[in-house]
Order: sequence, then structure tokens, then C-alpha cells
Amino acid sequence: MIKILLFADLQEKVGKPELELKLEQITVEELKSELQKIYPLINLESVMTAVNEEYAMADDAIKSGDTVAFIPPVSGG
Amino acid sequence: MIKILLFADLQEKVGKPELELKLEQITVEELKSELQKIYPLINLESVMTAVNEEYAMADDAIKSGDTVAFIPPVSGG
Amino acid sequence: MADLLYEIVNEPIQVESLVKKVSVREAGAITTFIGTVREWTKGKRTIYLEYQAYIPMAVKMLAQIGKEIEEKWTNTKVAITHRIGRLDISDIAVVIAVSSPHRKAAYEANEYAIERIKQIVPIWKKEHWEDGETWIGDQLEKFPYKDGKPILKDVEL
Amino acid sequence: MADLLYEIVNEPIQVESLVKKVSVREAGAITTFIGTVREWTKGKRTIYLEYQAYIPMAVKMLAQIGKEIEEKWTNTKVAITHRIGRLDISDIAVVIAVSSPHRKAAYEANEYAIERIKQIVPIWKKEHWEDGETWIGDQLEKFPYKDGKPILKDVEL
Repeated sequence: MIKILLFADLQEKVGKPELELKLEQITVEELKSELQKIYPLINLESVMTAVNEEYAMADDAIKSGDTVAFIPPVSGG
Repeated sequence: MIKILLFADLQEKVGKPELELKLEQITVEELKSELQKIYPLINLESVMTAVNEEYAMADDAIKSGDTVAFIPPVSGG
Repeated sequence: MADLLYEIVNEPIQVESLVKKVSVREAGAITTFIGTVREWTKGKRTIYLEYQAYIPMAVKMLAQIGKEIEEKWTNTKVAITHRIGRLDISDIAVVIAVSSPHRKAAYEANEYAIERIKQIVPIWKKEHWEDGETWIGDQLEKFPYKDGKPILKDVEL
Repeated sequence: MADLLYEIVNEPIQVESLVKKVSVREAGAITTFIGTVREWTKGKRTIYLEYQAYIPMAVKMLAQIGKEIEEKWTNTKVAITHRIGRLDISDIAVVIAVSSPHRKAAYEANEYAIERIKQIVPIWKKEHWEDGETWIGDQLEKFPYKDGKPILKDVEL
């Protein structure tokens, strides 16, 4: 099980703040493609990914038990 | 009568915060020389002069009724 | 919670409390940056803002910015609090306090902190205009992510 | 006295009150500079400080600095309070608050203010060290007065 956190416009477009996917292992890039298929309205292109609260690269591995957050362009301050 | 205000080390060296001199008219430079004669211990060389709360130049005139302040190098902040 | 240097809060931020957090006997200068909600942006009127954060990671990123600063400018001390939720005009969204023995470092480090917040801290702002609303992604326009992650400069995450 | 933008006071300064003075609906950024009494300076230990001011002229000069800033950086608002009398370690000697629609101006204008205070405002600091005391004249070392008056740059007194 991989937990996925959504924020800002992603959260609004998907209609919920969290998703859970039954997956054993997947890369960041692959997970993004999977989600794009399920939610064609969202755009994950300029979205960063954090795995367990650390920024991750496209080919980093995600495994069951991890928490993945999709981070749209930030606008704090 | 010209009122003279002294601050910081000047005030301590002269031993008082204010002086009054019976003078009708004098320039800033002349007033400095006069004071140097009366108080040889003070050094007015790098000291600015304000006349009626405005910085004044060496040859500006001071007349009876004016308030002159000698401003040693400032160190606020 | 009063002693935490990096916080995400729901309530109004007290500037004075951040000043106290960085006030040490070595400090000769403390700078604060206070980000407030501005009414007008490029001719558009804001009614209110809404901030959202990925809280645990945002706190971690704020702490990282503090660590970067304390490495770059010796003897500085940093505290940052960002508020989330609904904010009205003139409300304080963020306060950054930096103390240093010398003023130059206190200014530079403070400005560095706000720039970094706008790069790496997972906080989002939704503008509620007179005529609509939108999530703002400052990042998108200004710092395209080459590797799908933000500019991390000379610091390892 | 609460609404005066430029003040010389004998009592502790509240940072928050200066922030309020410059907080306007147009502001998106407020910077403050807080000058505090540092314990160590070049290996010498300060026990306490004593500040003296030529009060009416100091207030005038602070107001002039504010005017210079508001001319140089559009839509900024400035408030400055300097404390005089005896100050202990970590006490606040001066607070400068600058608001602006944009952060860059708020930082620059604030730094300009403290530099100008050190040039033209008639305030003096006496350091009481462990082993003696002395009136400090920063000015003397750093900005020799060519015409017997301080550097007034591009502004008429």
C-alpha cells in the first residue's frame, strides 16, 4: 500500500486530500503516469514529488508503506 | 546671547551640558576657536555644528538668540 | 510550542515572540521579515488568501533553510513561522527573524530565507480575487525545475 | 505618542508597535531592524551602554531619513524609534520598520535607514567595558567629514 498526499489544485481536481494505491514497488515517474491515467484532468508535469517528506527524483523507487506527496509549484511567503 | 549645547565627551570635558556666551554675531569657525581658547582640553576638529537644529558650515553666521549644538561623531544605532 | 524555531501555525503570529527566540547575548542585530497580505496585485484586488501546507515537510524544510543560513553566516540564529488557513488583508503570513553579531549578515541571511521559502517549502497560496480564485504557483514562472526537484544549490537534502 | 513615526524614548521599545505603524493595505512586506546591545566587541566585554541624544534634532533627522526613503523607494512607509539612557546586554537600542508592496525595497530601504542613522542622527553611545568606559564615535573612523558636516548624499537638509 502506498499513501499519496495531494495539495492545492491537485487536491481540488482529484476531490480528496489522500489516495491509497495497492502497489509493492514503483518509481516516481511510473507512479505519475499511473495517476495521470486515473485522473486525466490533473497535470503532474511541473509537480515535484516527495517520498517520506524528502524530495525525490524521477527514477527513485517507492515501495509499499511509503508516503508520497505531490508538490505543485509552491507559493509560500 | 548664544546658547551652546554640548554632548557626549564634550559635555564631560567641559563639565556641563550647556553654555551661554554673550555675543551678537560670530561664524561657526570663530565660535569654535573661541571655545578652544576657553576650554583647551576639548577638541572641536572633527565635531559638527548645528545651528537651531540644522547642520551648519564653517562660515555660517550665528547670531544672538541662536542655539548652537556641537555634535561629536555620532554613534547611534 | 513557544520554543520551536520553525513552525506552521493556524493562529496570528506575534513578531515579538520570534524576536525573542533569536535574541542572544552575542547578537548586535536582529532583522525580521514580515510577509503580509497585500490588497492589490498588478491591478487585481485580493479579498482574502488561503494558505495550505504539507505541514511536517514544511517544518523540515524551514529547519533546513535555518541550517543553511547558520552554515553560510557564522553566529546567526534563525526562527521562522508561517501561518496557514484564511488570511485577510494586512494579516501576517510569515515572519522570519535572524540574529547576528553584525547587521550586514542579518539582512543578507534574512533575504536568503524568504527566497528559499519561495523555492522549497511546501506551502501553497490560493488568491480569492473579486472575480474568482486561483492557486498561485510562483515557482512555475520563476524557477522551472530541471530535474523535477527545486533548486537545492549547494546543499544536500 | 503612539502614532509618532519617529521617536526617541527612554523606555523599552516594542517591536510590534512599530510594525503596526507601517502596516498598510498596500504592504506585502515589512522589514524590521532591531539593534541590540552585544556583549562582546572585538574581544572586549561590554557591561552596559549609555545612549545620549540631542533629542529634538535627532527626531528631525530620523524624519528626514524616512523622507529620503519614501522618495527613493515608492510606496514605502517608515517608522524609527531609538532608545536612550542605560541599556543592558540584549536590550533593544533601535527599531526600524519599513513597509513596501514588494520585499526587495523593504530590505534595501531598511538597510539604508540604519546606515543613515549612523551618519547623521545626533545620538551617542558610551561603552562601559569591564576595564573602563568610552564615548564611541563610529563616524570618526568611517566617514571623515570633509566640510565639517556629514555626508548628505543627494538630499538637501
